[in-house]
Amino acid sequence: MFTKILIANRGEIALRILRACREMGIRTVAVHSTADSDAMHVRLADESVCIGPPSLTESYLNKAAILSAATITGAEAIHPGYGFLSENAEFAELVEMHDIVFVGPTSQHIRMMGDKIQAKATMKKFNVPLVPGSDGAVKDVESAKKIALEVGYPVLIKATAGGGGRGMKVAKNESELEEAWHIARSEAKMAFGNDEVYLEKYMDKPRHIEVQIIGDQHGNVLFLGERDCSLQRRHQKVLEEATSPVLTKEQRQFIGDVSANAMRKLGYCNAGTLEFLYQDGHFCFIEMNTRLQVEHPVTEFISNVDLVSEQIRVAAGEALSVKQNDVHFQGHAIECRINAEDPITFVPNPGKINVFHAPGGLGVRLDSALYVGYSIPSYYDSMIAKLIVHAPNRPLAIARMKRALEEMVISGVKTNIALHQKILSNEEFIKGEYTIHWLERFIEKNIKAC
Amino acid sequence: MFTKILIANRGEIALRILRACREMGIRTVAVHSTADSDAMHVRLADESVCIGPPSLTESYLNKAAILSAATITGAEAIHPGYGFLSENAEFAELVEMHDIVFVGPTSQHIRMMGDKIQAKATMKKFNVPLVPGSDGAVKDVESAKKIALEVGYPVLIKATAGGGGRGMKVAKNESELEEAWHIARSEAKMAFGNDEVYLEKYMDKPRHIEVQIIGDQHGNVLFLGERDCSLQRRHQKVLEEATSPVLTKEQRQFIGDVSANAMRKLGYCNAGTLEFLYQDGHFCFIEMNTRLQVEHPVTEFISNVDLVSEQIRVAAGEALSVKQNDVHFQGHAIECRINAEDPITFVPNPGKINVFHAPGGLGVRLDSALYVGYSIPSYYDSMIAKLIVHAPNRPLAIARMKRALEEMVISGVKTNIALHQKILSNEEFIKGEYTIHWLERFIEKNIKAC
Amino acid sequence: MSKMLVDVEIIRILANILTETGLSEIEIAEKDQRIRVARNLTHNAVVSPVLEAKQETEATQQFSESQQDPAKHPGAVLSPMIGIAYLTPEPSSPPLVSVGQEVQAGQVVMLIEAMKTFNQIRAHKAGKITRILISSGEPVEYGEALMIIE
Amino acid sequence: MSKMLVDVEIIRILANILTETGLSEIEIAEKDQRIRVARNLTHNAVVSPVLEAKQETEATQQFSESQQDPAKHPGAVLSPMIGIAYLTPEPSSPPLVSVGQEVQAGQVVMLIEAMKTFNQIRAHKAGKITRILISSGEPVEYGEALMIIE
Repeated sequence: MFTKILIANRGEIALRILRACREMGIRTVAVHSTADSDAMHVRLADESVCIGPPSLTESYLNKAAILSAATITGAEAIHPGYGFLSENAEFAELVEMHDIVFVGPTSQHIRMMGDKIQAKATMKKFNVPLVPGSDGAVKDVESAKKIALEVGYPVLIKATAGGGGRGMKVAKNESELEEAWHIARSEAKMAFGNDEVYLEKYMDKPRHIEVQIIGDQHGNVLFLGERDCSLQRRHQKVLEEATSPVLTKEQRQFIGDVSANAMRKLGYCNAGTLEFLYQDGHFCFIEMNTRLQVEHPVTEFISNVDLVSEQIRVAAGEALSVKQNDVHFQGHAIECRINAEDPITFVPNPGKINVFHAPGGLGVRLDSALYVGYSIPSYYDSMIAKLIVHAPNRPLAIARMKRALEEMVISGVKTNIALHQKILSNEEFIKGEYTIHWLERFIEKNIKAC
Repeated sequence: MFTKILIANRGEIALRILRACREMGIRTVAVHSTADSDAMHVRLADESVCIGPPSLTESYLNKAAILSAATITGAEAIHPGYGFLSENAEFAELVEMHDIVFVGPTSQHIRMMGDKIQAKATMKKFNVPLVPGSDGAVKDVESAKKIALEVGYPVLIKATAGGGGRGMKVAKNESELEEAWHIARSEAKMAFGNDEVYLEKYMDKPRHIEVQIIGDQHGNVLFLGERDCSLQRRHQKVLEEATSPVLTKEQRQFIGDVSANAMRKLGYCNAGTLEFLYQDGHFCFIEMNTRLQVEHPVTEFISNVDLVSEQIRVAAGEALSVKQNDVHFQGHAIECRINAEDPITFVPNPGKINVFHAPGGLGVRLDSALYVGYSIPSYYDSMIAKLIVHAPNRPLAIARMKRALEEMVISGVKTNIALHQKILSNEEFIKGEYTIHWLERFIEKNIKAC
Repeated sequence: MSKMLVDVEIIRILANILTETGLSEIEIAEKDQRIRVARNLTHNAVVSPVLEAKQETEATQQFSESQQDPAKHPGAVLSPMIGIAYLTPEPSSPPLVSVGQEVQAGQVVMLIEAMKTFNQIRAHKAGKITRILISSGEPVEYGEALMIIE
Repeated sequence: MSKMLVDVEIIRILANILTETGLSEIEIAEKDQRIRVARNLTHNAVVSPVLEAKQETEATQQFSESQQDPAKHPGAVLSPMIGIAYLTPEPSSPPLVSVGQEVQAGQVVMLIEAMKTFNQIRAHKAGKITRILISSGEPVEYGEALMIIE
């Protein structure tokens, strides 16, 4: 096992990694910008090194500075956390070249999944479901109808040469299909001089469901359950759940097996997440994140697996500490991302924390680098805390989250706590009836109006 | 289910009960003394009533005032928490008489277990092991030797008429037995005019191991695992663990079955704890606590059962929400009681909290009614927080607790956090080698000395 | 909403009282209504969390804390127990005392019923009753001001 | 919805009162409704938590903080990167500069090795070297003071 790890990140995730290291008896090196000298993880780290000014490119994205810090402090491994350099294949390669362990997958796998085309091709090869539709171009309207019936309406007719929405038509039913077919072809002809079109299922109300896997260097790959991250604003996740309120046990088993098998065949090592759009029982692979996710705590709650310590373990060449048979999904977990932002305009609201009271008690977890007197720098992300709850079932988890949010006190900066409270009291949310478009509309109706 | 519950307690346990009520959608009434007007649970309660001045007898032990508060506010049930009136049979009876539900066992069971003699007799009847020894007086030294061999040395020879240590002799082995026998008899003769003596196993290095059970009104009784509470100072528990580091799976199963069966036969309802002295594989029943325990969170962590909500559920006449087969003990949990006291003299140190930072992250739970600006009243208990951690095994739980204690910041009052840190780093503790005498000696050696 | 506008006037008045008296906070609550005005003083940051936490609190509880608590009035007759206060010995009979009336020290001025027993509340001093702060049949908590004798 | 719009007006009104009265906080509650307007003034006690948190800090951290004093010196030559500082171009050769020596602006006074490349550190101004704060071969972090030129 490593004796010293450098944490190439900041905020709550740097603290999360530091906690795992402490518990494993591994010394920690915090690298930070001049704006983060007072950060919690810097204060708690065994060693800390200032690597640059506040600007990301000169500090947290500064590969050379981070590598120098690792060499100088004698760190044997670098944990990149999420964001920043966590999915930067070039950085992972540099780290490998310096005989330092990158706590993540190989640079090849990062590069492979970083290229969306190659990622989809790979997944297809390993039988991970993509958007259902025609295999390539569709010859005539009859075959289009046949395929449409298979994948189910609505369907999308797209120019193979297409892009930018041109040569793209939606058909809600068979009667619309023929017209859509012709319009799409003529548009395609005009736009790209090529009237070849293909057909795929149109996801009009999809959910964002992602699958957590983790593999070791001994060929073991675990499926740790899915997360439903459909509640997003401007592609930023706001509230996540595990398990998804809509999947059946069988669907969970199916997508879990498919994903784990694919990763096993790929020889994927360390933590990774396969993101899918889900609708009407169809899973469509979008992309894979080759790193730890912000929302990993909901998975830790339902699977009882410490993802960060397992990441470190497998990076050190050890086998995963649990087998798939030991993983039993228990109860329901919800995470609320607490941001320092204006509750109406959503503009980030950095500032000095003058009151901070953390909720506590049974089934409540708070991951936050906040402390009273801390000044949130304006240079970085506005997420200041993750509040996560666990309960025997979803209704109880919702009740527990509401209870915890009531107890939480943050003053000095504005937060989105009220937004979470509104979401948790909404009938549709309580029924689990939401798509990736739901939150934007909800905000339009319930927040902007005020 | 109840719509309104009165919480007849204060501090962290009042908050614990309030949280359970909130999550169950039950309104809460906080009763408090004038010294607790600013208490967290009073602030969070739906209603609050001042029932008297700071003195316990006039407030938290004031049966009439609490009952009046319940009648006036229309509370359907009273949760007594621990301590105060929680084991007061007369109060439970009064509550029953007023057609209010007492969240606890029947007044008869409280009274029965309150009487040590009757409690032991009852347990014996239901085959719960007591101190092993001669069944009544021992005729001659030969039979004494026989019994001594059965129960194992050291043994204690006691005058049946005895008391106050007179006519009481310890024999560490067979060679000492004969002499001890004669001395004990003659002492007994002189002291009580009766030389009849009996023999029992002498527990020279026992552990305090207690068994958590909970029953409903439908004849179900659950065994939720044991707690090892051997680390005590002046009979005050300081640090508790679940499960015990010394019990085998079989021993756990044995004492669990024995206890659950006894409670089933007794028709015991609600939460209860059977306390045992344990040594060399022998369990000796000491007493039963007919209430929730301070250290219940370690049990909640390993059993995944919410004890307080189950208490309320069964008090309302509903069945327990889990069956014994659903209870699987997972990992290891440790609780540290954080007291506001002088670390050397252990004298309570009430005062105003000017800084309070709660530890967080995976597997960490804090039950505390503290907040910044709160003044700890001098009239009551000095326990201000319970820090509880859960991990896959004991070494990891110890590491996690050390990590969490490092993060915890309390200023304005002195605390015993340093004592816990010393205990957690001690070799004997880490090996689990301690008895009920261990902590006192440890403090002598490591604290007083400083 | 008109009620809200009335509240606005009250706030101005309270603000002035705040200035006159040099208080840092005034809070008034009755039934579903609550008004609080506060002004930060120098060493305020320890108070603010309390204020924060207060947002969760019940009106009754806060009233008893209000700086203007009549319980602090030297002439206040304080409730020695929690119970139901009665101004009349019988529902039909006339009140024991009324505002403006002179009373003797030790004179029974009110009854408080607790656990089905009626407890006589006696004047702690002689004087004139200037205010009666509760109405008959109303629950009172320990230490709550019942009336003022001056 | 309309009620909410009215609330907005009230907030504006309250905000104005807050300004004119110099209050720091106004709160109005009625049944399920609550309006609270506040304006943060100075927070004094926020310093102590920081000090508290500092107690958790590692020695190295405190060390780098104590180094911040010379870094504020106008004559301080600050490290533009993390790396290993060298006072001599070659292990054997004499130091580039020494205390008491006069240097020209732009003169190479030190080398910092990062990622196997040696970066020349030049004097930002002409003057006399009064202090050299690091020894050859010692790691330096970004912004750390290397020497003082006066």
